Amino acid sequence: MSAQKEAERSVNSDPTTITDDPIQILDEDGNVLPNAEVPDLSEGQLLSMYEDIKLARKFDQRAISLQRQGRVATYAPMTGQEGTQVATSYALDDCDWLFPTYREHAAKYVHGMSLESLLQPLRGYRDGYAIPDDVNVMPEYIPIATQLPQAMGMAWGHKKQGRTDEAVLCHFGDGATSEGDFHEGLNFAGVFDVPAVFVCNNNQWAISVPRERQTASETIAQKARAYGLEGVRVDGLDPLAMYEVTREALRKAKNPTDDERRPTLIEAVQYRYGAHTTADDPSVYREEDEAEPWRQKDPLDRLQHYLETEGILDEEREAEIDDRIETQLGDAVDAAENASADPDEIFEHVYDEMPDRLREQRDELNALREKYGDDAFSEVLE
Amino acid sequence: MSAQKEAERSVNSDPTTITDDPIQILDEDGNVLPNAEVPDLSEGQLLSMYEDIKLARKFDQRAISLQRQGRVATYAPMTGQEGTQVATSYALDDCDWLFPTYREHAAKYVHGMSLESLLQPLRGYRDGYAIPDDVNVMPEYIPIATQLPQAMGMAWGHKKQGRTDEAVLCHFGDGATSEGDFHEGLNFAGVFDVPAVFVCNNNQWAISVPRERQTASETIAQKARAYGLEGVRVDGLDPLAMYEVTREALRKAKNPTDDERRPTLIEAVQYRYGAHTTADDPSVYREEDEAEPWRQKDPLDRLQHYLETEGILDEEREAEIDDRIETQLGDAVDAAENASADPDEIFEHVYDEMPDRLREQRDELNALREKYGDDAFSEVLE
Amino acid sequence: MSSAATPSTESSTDNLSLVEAVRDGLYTEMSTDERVVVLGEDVGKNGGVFRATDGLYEEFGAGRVVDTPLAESGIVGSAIGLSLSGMRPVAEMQFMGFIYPAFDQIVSHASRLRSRSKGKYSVPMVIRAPYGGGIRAPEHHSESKEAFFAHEPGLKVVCPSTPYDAKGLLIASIRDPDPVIFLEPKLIYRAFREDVPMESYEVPLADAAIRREGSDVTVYTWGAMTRPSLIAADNVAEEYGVDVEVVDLRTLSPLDVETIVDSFQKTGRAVIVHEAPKTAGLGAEVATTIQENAVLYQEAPIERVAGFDTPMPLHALEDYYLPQAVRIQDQILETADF
Amino acid sequence: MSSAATPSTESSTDNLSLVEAVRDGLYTEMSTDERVVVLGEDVGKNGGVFRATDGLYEEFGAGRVVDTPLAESGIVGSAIGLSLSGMRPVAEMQFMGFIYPAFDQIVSHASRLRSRSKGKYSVPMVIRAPYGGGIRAPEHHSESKEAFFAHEPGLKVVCPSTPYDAKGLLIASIRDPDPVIFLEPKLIYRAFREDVPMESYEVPLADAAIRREGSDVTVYTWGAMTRPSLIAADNVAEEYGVDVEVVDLRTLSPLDVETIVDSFQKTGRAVIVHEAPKTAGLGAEVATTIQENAVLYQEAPIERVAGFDTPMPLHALEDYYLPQAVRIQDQILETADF
Ligand SMILES: Cc1ncc(C[n+]2csc(CCOP(=O)(O)OP(=O)(O)O)c2C)c(N)n1
Ligand SMILES: Cc1ncc(C[n+]2csc(CCOP(=O)(O)OP(=O)(O)O)c2C)c(N)n1
Ligand SMILES: [Mg+2]
Ligand SMILES: [Mg+2]
Repeated sequence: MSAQKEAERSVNSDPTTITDDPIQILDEDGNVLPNAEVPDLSEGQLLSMYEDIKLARKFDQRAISLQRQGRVATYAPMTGQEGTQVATSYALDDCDWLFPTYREHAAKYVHGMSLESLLQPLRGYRDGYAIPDDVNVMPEYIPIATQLPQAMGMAWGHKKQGRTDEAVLCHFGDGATSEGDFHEGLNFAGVFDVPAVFVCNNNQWAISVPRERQTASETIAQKARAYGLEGVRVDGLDPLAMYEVTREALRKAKNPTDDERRPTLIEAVQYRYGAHTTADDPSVYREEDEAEPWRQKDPLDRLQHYLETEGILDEEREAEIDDRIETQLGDAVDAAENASADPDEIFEHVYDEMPDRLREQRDELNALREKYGDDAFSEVLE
Repeated sequence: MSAQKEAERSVNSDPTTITDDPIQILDEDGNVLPNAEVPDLSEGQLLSMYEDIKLARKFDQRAISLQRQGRVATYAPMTGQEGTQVATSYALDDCDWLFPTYREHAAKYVHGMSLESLLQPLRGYRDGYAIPDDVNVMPEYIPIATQLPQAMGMAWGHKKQGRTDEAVLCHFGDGATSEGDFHEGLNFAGVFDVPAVFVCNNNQWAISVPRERQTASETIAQKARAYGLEGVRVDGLDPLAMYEVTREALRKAKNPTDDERRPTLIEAVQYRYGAHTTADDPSVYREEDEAEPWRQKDPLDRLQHYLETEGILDEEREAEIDDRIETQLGDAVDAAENASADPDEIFEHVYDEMPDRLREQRDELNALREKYGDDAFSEVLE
Repeated sequence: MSSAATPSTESSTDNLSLVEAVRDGLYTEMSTDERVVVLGEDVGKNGGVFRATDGLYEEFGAGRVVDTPLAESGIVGSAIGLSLSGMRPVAEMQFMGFIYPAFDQIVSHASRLRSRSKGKYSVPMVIRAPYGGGIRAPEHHSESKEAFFAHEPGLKVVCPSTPYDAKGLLIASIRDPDPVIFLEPKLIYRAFREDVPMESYEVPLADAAIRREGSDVTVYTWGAMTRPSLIAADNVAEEYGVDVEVVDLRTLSPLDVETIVDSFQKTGRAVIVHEAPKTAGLGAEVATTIQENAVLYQEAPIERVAGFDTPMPLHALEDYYLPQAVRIQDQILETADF
Repeated sequence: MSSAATPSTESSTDNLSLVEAVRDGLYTEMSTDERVVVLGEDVGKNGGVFRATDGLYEEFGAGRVVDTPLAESGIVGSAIGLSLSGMRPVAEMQFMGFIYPAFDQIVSHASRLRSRSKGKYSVPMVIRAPYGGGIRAPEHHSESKEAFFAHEPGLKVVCPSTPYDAKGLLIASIRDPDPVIFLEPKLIYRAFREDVPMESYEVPLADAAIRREGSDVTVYTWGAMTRPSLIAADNVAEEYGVDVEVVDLRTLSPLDVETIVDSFQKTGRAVIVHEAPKTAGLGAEVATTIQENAVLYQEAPIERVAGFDTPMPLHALEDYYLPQAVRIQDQILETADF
């Protein structure tokens, strides 16, 4: 091969790229790093961010225990990932939109949904997806990566309507980066330069498949280059760094300078402390102690340490927080357990107007319920 | 933002990447570039490569004219792209596999298919896809990008069977890079490190959509990094460079050194001189003179100049070549025009064994043909 | 419920082919509703590979007539997002055979966002796709798989057979609050012209049309197969005195059960014609619906004249694959004589 | 054609649940045919989210039991390629609701490579997917859309309802020269056990099974709905003396028309039970096939007890959505009394 080619190839083809450590503001113990600047958040905001992360962790424990008691169905825990969830939602303005997966409970809560509404679907009721009108959250996305083109499209619509102050933030996992929809969504985002922020919650696992078997690319952030976009790696267990990076990405999405493109791919480097869902047993496929180094960087502990060091948090406040959380959780569980659903719901909202055939099916079902009683339908089929 | 973050971000996020000129061996006039080494091809091989490129160009003209006369259906011309097609297939060993699109007529021909078989599908007959047993070519892929996961899978199968000397070469266009299957195929290729070479025929257009509107990434080669793979940009109008780069990629696919990964993404920078297909009118969406700079680099002219300069080609040989091409083309057209098909074919090869229902449908059709005659079926429906 | 959709008698009409009527429908809606955007491959400058969006780019600009990257899931997924943002997207799939990469977005999301959110979110949007065979197209360009979409709750499926209906059904589809799969019979894109009102009008997404009244046998069909069905009906009337009613379903989901059953109660005999493969095609649903509702009127087996259970052959044989008048005719006579 | 598949009387049997029988089928084929590879999400170390591949990774290694990236089109597309290279891939889709990203690879390629190449290329491969509702699963985890695949020529569609059949049909599917969509009724993955021969055996992909003989009404069903159908049959026999024949289709494409029609000729009355949405479901094909072939035997409308034309509700209401014995029973009585 010619020297010229040789030279060019080495530029063109260098498969190694970003190996940098993710952006941090707090070190692993919660001390502010030299040269790092903490984000512009009031003491009150910092405190309530802490409270929300703590609430998220307790919610997780409660939901898992409800599941064990058979009171809710399969639940996807978020412990270890609450820092990212809470911080990214703090970075949102109310008018911004959130596209969550099945795991972003805390992100939804912070952006306006009630705790109760998070529990309802787990109890089999749709009410939790009938999101209040002033809350800009989509129902959770379960088919992996399908939310990316949709989030892109909503941001595109906002831009078309001159509503670039309404950005869209879209969550997804490391596994999701393998799906075609990840690619198509980000490629569209690049071409149409839409006000959207794409947050990859790289928790190192897609159920049992580790990040290294998901893709041969060294980082997920570097995938942004395939779309002409900026990719940023952040320590997802550092709530302050997550907040700052997300806030900056949202700023750029809404108000880019001349040489900036609106969309950003954020790789939030995290770890899934627990099981994929309550139906999963991670001991089958990974070592328990793999979590240790990550737990050392725990977002809740780090923020606690930082707030204590800064004199913002003390034992009294902590106790108040714990009390509030307990009450909130208790109330939410009670409310969710009182939910109920009418079989008529099955037929509603399939179309704007119920077609005749659906009406007939509904009426037939109700006639049978009348005739045989509801118990006849709760026969266990298995 | 902290200085540390600032610094890291600028590394992490640099969206600009490869802007280098594509690899060349011949300059635009066909002179060997200083420092470039011509590939190790005999005079005979170089001559026949030239002949095949010329044949491809004439085939294209003939097919277009047959289409104008209504003797074949919609045809996808390749003029301007024959250099890449012929050179990549020259780089293949017989045991290697070729996954072509609807445009790689010359690539298929060079890898063993008859000219006649290229024309048959255009006349509505499947025979051209019933590829001879010793020819390792797949039927053309029309649903864009679907061939990438399949090519990857075949290469994976070869590797599993220890047949890494049988590499797979997969063609696709610049438009194809936007499809999810491009992403999934290359990501799998990276993860499973398979003996495959992916050639993107970036002819600057996907029907009417220019390359710049297809993706915001600066080059297609750089997309390889998202998969941990090597990406190479080549002048697709330089048959010698295309040959050399493909040959090297195939070498690596079959026999990587310790620090090499098998798969390569080659971006062959080209231009579609003509219409997308004979059903397309490019004057609606692009300027005629856009082609000029590309025509200046024409692969046929460049190779001709090179061969003449080297004293390998002279007028006499050129005349011989032209004669052979004329005869070959005439024969192929005659043969293709004599093709015919039995309606029974519709029902064959849907399954290995014809199911009863299909047998009945075939028998019913034949009963009707018997009863009403074949003319009753050729009624023009429009 | 049924109405024989005859062109309105408005003074200002244009004489349009079906594809021109599609274009006119887009033009009309885009002129009056700025939320409407058209997106797809080659729909912009190129005006669509069938010219269905001809001139719209010049008229409405690149912001409303958008050439997208080549990615159907991206097109449909982003159209869902556009719709959620308050726009009214009309996405073009270049051919029905290329809708499959978008299948997940259609069946998992477009169809369900309303019910998933108990009515909070909805995705009014139209996915247009030319469908069907008979134009000597290459492989994968002749798909007719309306049954896939009719089986998915939450979607509407529409298929016009005349220029008048094409415009009116398209406008109704764009205005419809639910996602609509709008299948265009490309075989008859330019087969004939019809006077089409220049102004805006809707053909409701609820009604089948009786294209020909008759009392002996009902032929149920839609889209491109309406014409050979009508030819067959004329032929058997003329040659055998069999009086055929031809029902053009127009909206394939939800079905206009009333019109379907009413006609059958009159004739007691039915032939269903579609070009999709026979097995598990929409014809099966029509036949089953008929006998569920009117078995006591039935005087003969309900038969299907359909595409075979094979992929569409290359074009040398496609005339044997598609239901031709001769096949329809033969079946009508057999059904009439049962 | 029909055969009531009763467990063979071999001495060496295992008492297996349906999901264990699937696993055993994989194990058996992998042991004897080294071309067989299993690929999918979490099928390796994790042994599959339903444990259908439990222990195979340990037994056969990472080269034959492959955890892939999370990409269904990549899984099916690469399985097609593996098959072309001479392997016998068995791809797992984690749930049927996640098969849609692979829809294009399945309907545009797996189904057609044989006919496209006039028989030169073929893609023997199996795509396994747990389907159906009733296990309190989240959204998108309860799909039952067998009709999509039955409508695509070139595919076979198989759906066992017993452990014995699960193993025998799976082995036959792996050995089949054509691509097979193998749908596993996850509702009854662990519902009951049955003696299953340890060695290899095939249940042919051609035959429906008569699960219960009867003379008054035939119930046609498959997969998870076989059990409530049998319960309903027993109930109406006991309480009303109605004698029901239950036909388990087992292979959904191509259909065993002979067994279907034979049974109807005996009973003259039919109820079809499936959990997929009613409209354009496979029940319509069965009903239409029956009346095309045996209308003169028909004594009542052929009725369907099916999922409603709605998305599957969240689990608080799913028991109302799925055909329960009570619904089936009620319909049997109505049909018997018509
Ligand atoms: C299209 C699709 N395929 C498969 C699944 C099953 N599934 C649910 S979660 C999951 C892993 C997702 O991993 P990742 O994207 O990393 O997100 P995480 O669960 O780690 O947050 C899989 C395979 C699905 N929901 N959708
Ligand atoms: C999935 C799919 N969508 C759309 C099409 C229609 N179509 C055929 S060729 C083409 C453009 C392809 O462009 P590119 O990949 O650059 O290849 P080129 O034709 O330039 O060689 C399109 C949109 C298709 N064949 N398949
Ligand atoms: Mg993950
Ligand atoms: Mg191109």
